[in-house]
Amino acid sequence: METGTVNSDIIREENLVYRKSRVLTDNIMHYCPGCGHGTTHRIIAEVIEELDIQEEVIGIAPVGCSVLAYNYLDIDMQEAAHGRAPALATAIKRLMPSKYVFTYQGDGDLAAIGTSETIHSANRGENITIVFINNGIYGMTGGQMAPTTLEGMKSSTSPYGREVSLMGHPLKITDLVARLPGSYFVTRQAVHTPANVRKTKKAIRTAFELQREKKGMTFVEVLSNCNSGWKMTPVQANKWMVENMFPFFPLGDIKVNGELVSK
Amino acid sequence: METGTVNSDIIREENLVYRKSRVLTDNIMHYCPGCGHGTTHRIIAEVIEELDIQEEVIGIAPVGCSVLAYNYLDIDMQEAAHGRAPALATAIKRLMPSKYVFTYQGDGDLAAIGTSETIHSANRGENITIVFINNGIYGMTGGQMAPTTLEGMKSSTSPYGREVSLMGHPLKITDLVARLPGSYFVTRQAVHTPANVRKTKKAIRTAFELQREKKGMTFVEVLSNCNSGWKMTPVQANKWMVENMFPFFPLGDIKVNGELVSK
Amino acid sequence: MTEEIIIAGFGGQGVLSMGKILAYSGIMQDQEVSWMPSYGPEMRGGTANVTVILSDERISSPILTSYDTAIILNQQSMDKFEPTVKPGGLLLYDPNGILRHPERKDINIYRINANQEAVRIGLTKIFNMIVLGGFLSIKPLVKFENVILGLKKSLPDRYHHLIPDNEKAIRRGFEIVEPVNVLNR
Amino acid sequence: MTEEIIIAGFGGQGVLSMGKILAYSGIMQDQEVSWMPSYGPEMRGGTANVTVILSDERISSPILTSYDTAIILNQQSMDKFEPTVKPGGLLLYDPNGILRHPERKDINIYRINANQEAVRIGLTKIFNMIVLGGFLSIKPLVKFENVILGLKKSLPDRYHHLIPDNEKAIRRGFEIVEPVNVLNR
Amino acid sequence: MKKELRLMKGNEAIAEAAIRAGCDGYFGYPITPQSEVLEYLMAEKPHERTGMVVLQAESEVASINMVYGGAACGKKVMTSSSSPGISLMQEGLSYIAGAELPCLVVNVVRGGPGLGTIQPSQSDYFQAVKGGGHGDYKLIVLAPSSVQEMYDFVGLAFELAFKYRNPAMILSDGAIGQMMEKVELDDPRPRWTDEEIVRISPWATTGKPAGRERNIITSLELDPAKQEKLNLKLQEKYRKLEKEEQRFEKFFCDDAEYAFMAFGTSSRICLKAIQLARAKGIRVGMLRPITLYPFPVDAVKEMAGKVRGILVVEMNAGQMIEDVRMIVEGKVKVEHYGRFGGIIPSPEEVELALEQIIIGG
Amino acid sequence: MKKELRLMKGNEAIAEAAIRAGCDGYFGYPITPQSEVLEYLMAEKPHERTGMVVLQAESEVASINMVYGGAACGKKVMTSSSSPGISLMQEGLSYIAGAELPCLVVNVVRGGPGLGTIQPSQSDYFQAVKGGGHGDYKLIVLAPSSVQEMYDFVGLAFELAFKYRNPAMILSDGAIGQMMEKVELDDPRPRWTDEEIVRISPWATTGKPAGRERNIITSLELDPAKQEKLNLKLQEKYRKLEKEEQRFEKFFCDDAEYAFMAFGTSSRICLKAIQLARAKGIRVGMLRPITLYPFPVDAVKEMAGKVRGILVVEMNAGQMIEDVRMIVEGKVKVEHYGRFGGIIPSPEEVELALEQIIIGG
Amino acid sequence: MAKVKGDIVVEIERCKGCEVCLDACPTKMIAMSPDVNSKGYHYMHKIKDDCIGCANCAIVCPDGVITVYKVKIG
Amino acid sequence: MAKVKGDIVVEIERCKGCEVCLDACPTKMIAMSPDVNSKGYHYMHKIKDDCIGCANCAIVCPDGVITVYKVKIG
Ligand SMILES: Cc1ncc(C[n+]2csc(CCOP(=O)(O)OP(=O)(O)O)c2C)c(N)n1
Ligand SMILES: Cc1ncc(C[n+]2csc(CCOP(=O)(O)OP(=O)(O)O)c2C)c(N)n1
Ligand code: SF4
Ligand code: SF4
Ligand code: SF4
Ligand code: SF4
Ligand code: SF4
Ligand code: SF4
Ligand SMILES: [Mg+2]
Ligand SMILES: [Mg+2]
Repeated sequence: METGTVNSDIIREENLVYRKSRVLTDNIMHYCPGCGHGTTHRIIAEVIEELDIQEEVIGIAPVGCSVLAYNYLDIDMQEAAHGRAPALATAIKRLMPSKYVFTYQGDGDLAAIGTSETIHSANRGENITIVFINNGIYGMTGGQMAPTTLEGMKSSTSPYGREVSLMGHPLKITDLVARLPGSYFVTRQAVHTPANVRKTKKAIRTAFELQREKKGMTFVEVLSNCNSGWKMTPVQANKWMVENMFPFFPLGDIKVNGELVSK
Repeated sequence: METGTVNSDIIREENLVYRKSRVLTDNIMHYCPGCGHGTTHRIIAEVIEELDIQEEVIGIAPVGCSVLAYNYLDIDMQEAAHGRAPALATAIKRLMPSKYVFTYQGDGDLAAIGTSETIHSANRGENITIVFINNGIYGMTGGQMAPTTLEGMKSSTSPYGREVSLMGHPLKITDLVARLPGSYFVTRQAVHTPANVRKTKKAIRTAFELQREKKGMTFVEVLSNCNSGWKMTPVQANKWMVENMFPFFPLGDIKVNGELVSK
Repeated sequence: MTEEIIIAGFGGQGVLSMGKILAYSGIMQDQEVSWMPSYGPEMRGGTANVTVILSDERISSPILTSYDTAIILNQQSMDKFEPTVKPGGLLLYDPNGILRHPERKDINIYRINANQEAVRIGLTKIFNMIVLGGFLSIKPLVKFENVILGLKKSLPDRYHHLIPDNEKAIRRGFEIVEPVNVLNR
Repeated sequence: MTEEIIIAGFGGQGVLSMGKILAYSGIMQDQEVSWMPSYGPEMRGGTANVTVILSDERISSPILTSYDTAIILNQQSMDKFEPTVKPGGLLLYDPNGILRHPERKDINIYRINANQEAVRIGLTKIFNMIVLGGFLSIKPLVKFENVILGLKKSLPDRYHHLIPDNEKAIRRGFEIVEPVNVLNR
Repeated sequence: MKKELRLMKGNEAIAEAAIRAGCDGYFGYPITPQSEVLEYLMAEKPHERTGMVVLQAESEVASINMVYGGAACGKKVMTSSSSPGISLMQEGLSYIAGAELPCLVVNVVRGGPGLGTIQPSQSDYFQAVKGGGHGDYKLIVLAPSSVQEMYDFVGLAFELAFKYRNPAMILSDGAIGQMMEKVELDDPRPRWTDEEIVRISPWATTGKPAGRERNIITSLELDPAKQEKLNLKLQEKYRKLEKEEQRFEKFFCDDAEYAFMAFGTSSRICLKAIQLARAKGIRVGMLRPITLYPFPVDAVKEMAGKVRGILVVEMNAGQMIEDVRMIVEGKVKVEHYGRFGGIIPSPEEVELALEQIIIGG
Repeated sequence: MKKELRLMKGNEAIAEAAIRAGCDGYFGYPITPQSEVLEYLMAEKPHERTGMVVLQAESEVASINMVYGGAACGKKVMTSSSSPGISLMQEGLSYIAGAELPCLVVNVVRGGPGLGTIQPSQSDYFQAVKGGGHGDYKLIVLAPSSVQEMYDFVGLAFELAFKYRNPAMILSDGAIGQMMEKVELDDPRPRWTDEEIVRISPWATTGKPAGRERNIITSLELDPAKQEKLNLKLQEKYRKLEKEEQRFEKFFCDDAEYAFMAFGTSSRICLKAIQLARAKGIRVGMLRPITLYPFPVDAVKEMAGKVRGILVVEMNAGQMIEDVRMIVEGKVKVEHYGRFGGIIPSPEEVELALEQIIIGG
Repeated sequence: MAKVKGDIVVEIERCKGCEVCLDACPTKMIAMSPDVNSKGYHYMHKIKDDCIGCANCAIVCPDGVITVYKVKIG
Repeated sequence: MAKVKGDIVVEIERCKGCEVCLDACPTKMIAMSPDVNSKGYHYMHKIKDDCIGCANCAIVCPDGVITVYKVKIG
């Protein structure tokens, strides 16, 4: 099952630099090649492993491409109805306050049908972590327009490009969440380069740590490609993301220690 | 049916200064004595009369104390499901763009169950007017805590006062609406003094005028007492409102001409 | 024994709590009870009525169209409930604000000037207890001590200091109730 | 006449559109048609198959478990659909990527090296049209002119310049199909 | 009048039919297996073709309430979704029924409960015909069994909806939504003008002109006596629907000793099963309800008097069978054969089920 | 074991029972006529009494999904609402049923459809027992007819819910919710400890310890064959419920020539109507279903063999009667008497209806 | 500045006695009547003749009870 | 600065050939194999021996395909 000119000198346990976390199952993920969902799953698993909290975590999968997240993360998980993950998480955390509770949600899930649950769980300051994969599209259902689809961007329900006057503006839900008093740490990251992956992982780790300290809602937006929905190769898609999504959804921390980061 | 030492010299049509608008029906409103819903209805009727658009207006009543608004405003009206008035209004306005469409909603209706409809209709820049009666409580159902209930404020579901750590923060939904690109005019007013009533009326008039100009969403929050729910006399309630609600929900324009008013 | 009672008046008159105390008194002497309000959309004001049933057996319908006793505290209620008293039953009313007094000859009619009396003795808040006293003097369904027990149970602890006043009001009701039309047995 | 066909292969092989063109061709000659894909949760890749029925009568079930013809383009589909061909029916397959060739003796088996041919003539995108041509040469259910009409109908206008290539591919398919096992009639 | 022939998916047929039926507005949220409805509409730019409004809403709850708002203006409006999305619409549907508004809701059913599968199913029959929402109300429910009917029933649904001022539902499934068949399209009907709307729906909130009473659309009545009157009015309407609008189709019933009852996709499977059975000499026919509400009660009664047994075939665990049993009142054997969770039964197994459960059983 | 006596509203009894049943969490949104449940809980500070979590959610949709989340952790969780709010929960309920989670949902029914009235009604019977949400699933449905039963059925509902891993519903109405009666309270049961939860609900997502497989709560299955298996498992469970959990109460049935069938508030009215009828020499009894699902099929069958006619009395336009008719299969006359839209029938009119519709009719 | 004189007409049956108008009247020429209307509410009535027709009372009245007239005099 | 040498192990069957790792490799010692795995994907493989064990490839790989080792030498 392995390849490469095996260099047995180097390939030894003591020389290990990186290996897929044991908190990931061996199931091959159903995601399209190059999809950022996989990367984000991976780093969540790594954070859980590093914090040594596998026993203490309950994750909520959304309805969206990542609906099967529970097949890949080796932790107890629930699969929520479309958009409702923060409601589940609210109850779980309040009923089991010593656990780490996180939701993993797409942009359709979190910013369209789930808007109310997102806003109110943040406003209540629920002590949960939301990992929000923003790929500007409804991946799972075949590439329909999401609330986060950029102006002019094509999708199967905006085949001539998103026309703001008819279809509304792209929604920066994360900025709304940051403005609510119940959110404590809000950041926007990406997973297309090693540096960005590292930052995102750090953000997720910070979020979990703050959750332990009962600081209120922690919210990590992850910009990610949906190469299938965008109809590009993964590498093209990442490039497109940098050029088109980053200007509208700039990366960086938005709220730290309960305070908006001034820009 | 009339009283007073009728001073027939003065009481003549040509000397008329103020009379309840003919856009109000003769039905006696079911509101509690002193409730701001009545005042707000009255000025909406006046604006409609002054703009001479009775034929062109479609109003949406919410579920809340003002559910029967259609008994009082002499215009075509629909009664929405709890929280959904902006969805109705969206469809009506898009299907009949030449009409004036407004919703009239309470804080439970608009900021709790209807959060998603509020945010998304604003974000789409629906060309409608929302009149939002914020009385910090669920009036109709008997004084339960609303999203806008102040910290420490008692209600039938926060009988010992709103405890933020358990029940969440009071929500400034209007500020969120103002931050969305689709809203054009957003203001917070009150109706407890003649001066405030005049300002609120002007705001509603402005909102309708901007709607005519297809500027996007116009949103008028009206702070109002719910003396029943607050368990005070109307006069006490207005005083309490000034002292307690105004500091948290300061009056004034929040967004004008599509730009946030800097404070 | 089953007693089916309607108590009806304005919202603020303590109709519901009178019914509640009566029902609690029944419980204190091991009876079955039911207390069924008519609830409406009005926030404040409006009319209010409650059906109270005390019985030694399992209570069937908590909602009735005819009653053994009607306790009536305003004109609307008089119009509505006078006809619903079972022949031979009891109608007790406070004449304050009543324009059309009851006319039936086939029922027992009593009057109690509780409103006036409450103002006189300075206990306007518990005017309803005077009425209750009047009723119990005519139909001693529940023992006085059980009424006091019921009162204690239905009042939150912080109001228990008011019990003596309530007791006084009930006793006063015993005294001031007047027969208007009493059938021969 | 009713012809029940399954076309099966990988997601990107044009299985669905081949079925669509066939169905449209049927419509062009006034037949009843149905085209029933199996749709799955996969976003990209995976297997795909479509049941196409052409008939002179109202079509009953659009979903079937046995077929007059199976057109098979990968190994998984061979495993799944070889057994479902009705005795006396037709199995047409592209040997590219096939490890276990069909073994049934009670059906007509044809092979078409469409993949290879498509690469050879530089029309890899319309490899499926070569297969279609092969099928139609064995079972001329629809007239060639109707296939072209069907093609026009099923392609958006902006692709109409590709029709000559498609035509060419179909004709090529006519030529390169080879019998493997042909039953006597 | 039908002219143009097209090969279309059921979902596309719904969309094209809406445009041609003069539909004024579509409001919907994506969900498999029916997203093509919205996608097709968006691609077709009906706002340019006919002025039709098409909006992707933020949720199904918003969609159905948009439909409410539009319907209350006398407009021809619709939404479509699949099972979980339709469940979210139950409050809205109850409001629409209570306010007596005409509209069309398409449910392209998938396997439930919960998130379930995206494969076809018929397990929302109860929800559609018994009232998934609260209160005593009924939807007019049409069950197409072909792509042509997906197309045709859009017009029919609007017609019935406006005739009875009642929401109508097309209860389809993933198979019919995703499959392509030949569709005969009819000439587009223009959307109603403002004047036509006022004439056809004088109750609509189109803006109160001087001289007419204001129009109010509501489902609220605080006085229970009045509410009961409203409810009685609804019930009268339903009795009328039950009398006048039962629709069904019979197959091979003349000489039938046994019968299938099935709707939608199941009826297509049964049709093939009939061929298989008749090839074996079993005289079986089929009654296919087209209107699931009003249910074809009279036809079922008649059939119960003629055959020796009825096999109800559904892609669910047994839902329509309850209606059949209630009507048949034990006069003949009525049994169920069901596959579910996204599984479509094969004609062969259905034929076998007939032999085993009804004939042999 | 019962001790303390209290005069309580039905809604308050629900709340107190929840605390004493060791309920872990209540999530709800205000709506008349059941807001007292949440109000009572908030006033009682159960977080101090037992550690129970009580949260006013932002909506009914959020409430039911909070219940989902809590139930998936093996906690005893519940919500309550009234008709329109329950309609909004249909998607969530279908998920909960699909994921096989135990929980309690209380519906204090008001008159519908739509916003309707706030007065009592029984018009959500269909929604409760046929599945208001999508897919083939069932709720366990208990219909209390007294405040004591409001109290008792909370414990019973949790018991059944956990026994069968299935959502349970208490289908009450505004009359029972708002009326006060004597309630015998039993001693509080402590909430389950973490260890007990793991023992009782080993499937729960309580955090994956080393050495056990991860627990997954989902209602999704992309492979229809697997989904069908899941659905068959559900159906098996329902057959078991139908066999073992039919609950009902009989009144004056021994010598009855006629029978009422009624649940909840209607059954109380009928009880009085029986007194009136028997006073006239009419021998009428009553069968009161306690479990609306599973419906007391056997008791109905038995009764149908004994009486000459059955009057089904409901505060709706005729819902439970469909189940009765399906069971009775025409063996005796089954008719309906209903009032609705918030109207409660009087015992007198019910007695008269018996004479006119069943005896005379 | 020309002196003004005003007057008001109160639709007694609409008045709910909420008293919010009282606060707003600059001349304090109105007060609650000891009598009640048919709804049981004490209603607002004039107690003096000093009305200046400013309409403050009418503008804050939730129930549209008051009609205001004004003339310039002198 | 001590020189480092790295090596990687690719779990071929997990690789989907998305190529995002290629971009990230500073030494360009990896490329897509002309062969496909059993899922039909071209998989990533080493083409040179210049690995520095930076783990960039592994860190951006969505599918956890790559394991990285490193030693300090010299
Ligand atoms: C109530 C409901 N509505 C709609 C759907 C269909 N649906 C499934 S996933 C999805 C959108 C997914 O998009 P997103 O959340 O952005 O996730 P992604 O797939 O892009 O990761 C939709 C609309 C559903 N399952 N349930
Ligand atoms: C779906 C649904 N949930 C709950 C209710 C009950 N309900 C009626 S009005 C209301 C709140 C009203 O509060 P608000 O919007 O603030 O209006 P107010 O009465 O204070 O003016 C609620 C919860 C309902 N009718 N429908
Ligand atoms: S469809 Fe898009 S989001 Fe979904 S797996 Fe494929 S690339 Fe990722
Ligand atoms: S309850 Fe409150 S909001 Fe409602 S009418 Fe009374 S005062 Fe106004
Ligand atoms: S018009 Fe002005 S002065 Fe006259 S009564 Fe009203 S508030 Fe007073
Ligand atoms: S404000 Fe209006 S309702 Fe209130 S007391 Fe004055 S006149 Fe009466
Ligand atoms: S570890 Fe670094 S150098 Fe080695 S293959 Fe990966 S990216 Fe290239
Ligand atoms: S990033 Fe991972 S999956 Fe993609 S090509 Fe490289 S090794 Fe393969
Ligand atoms: Mg997305
Ligand atoms: Mg409010």
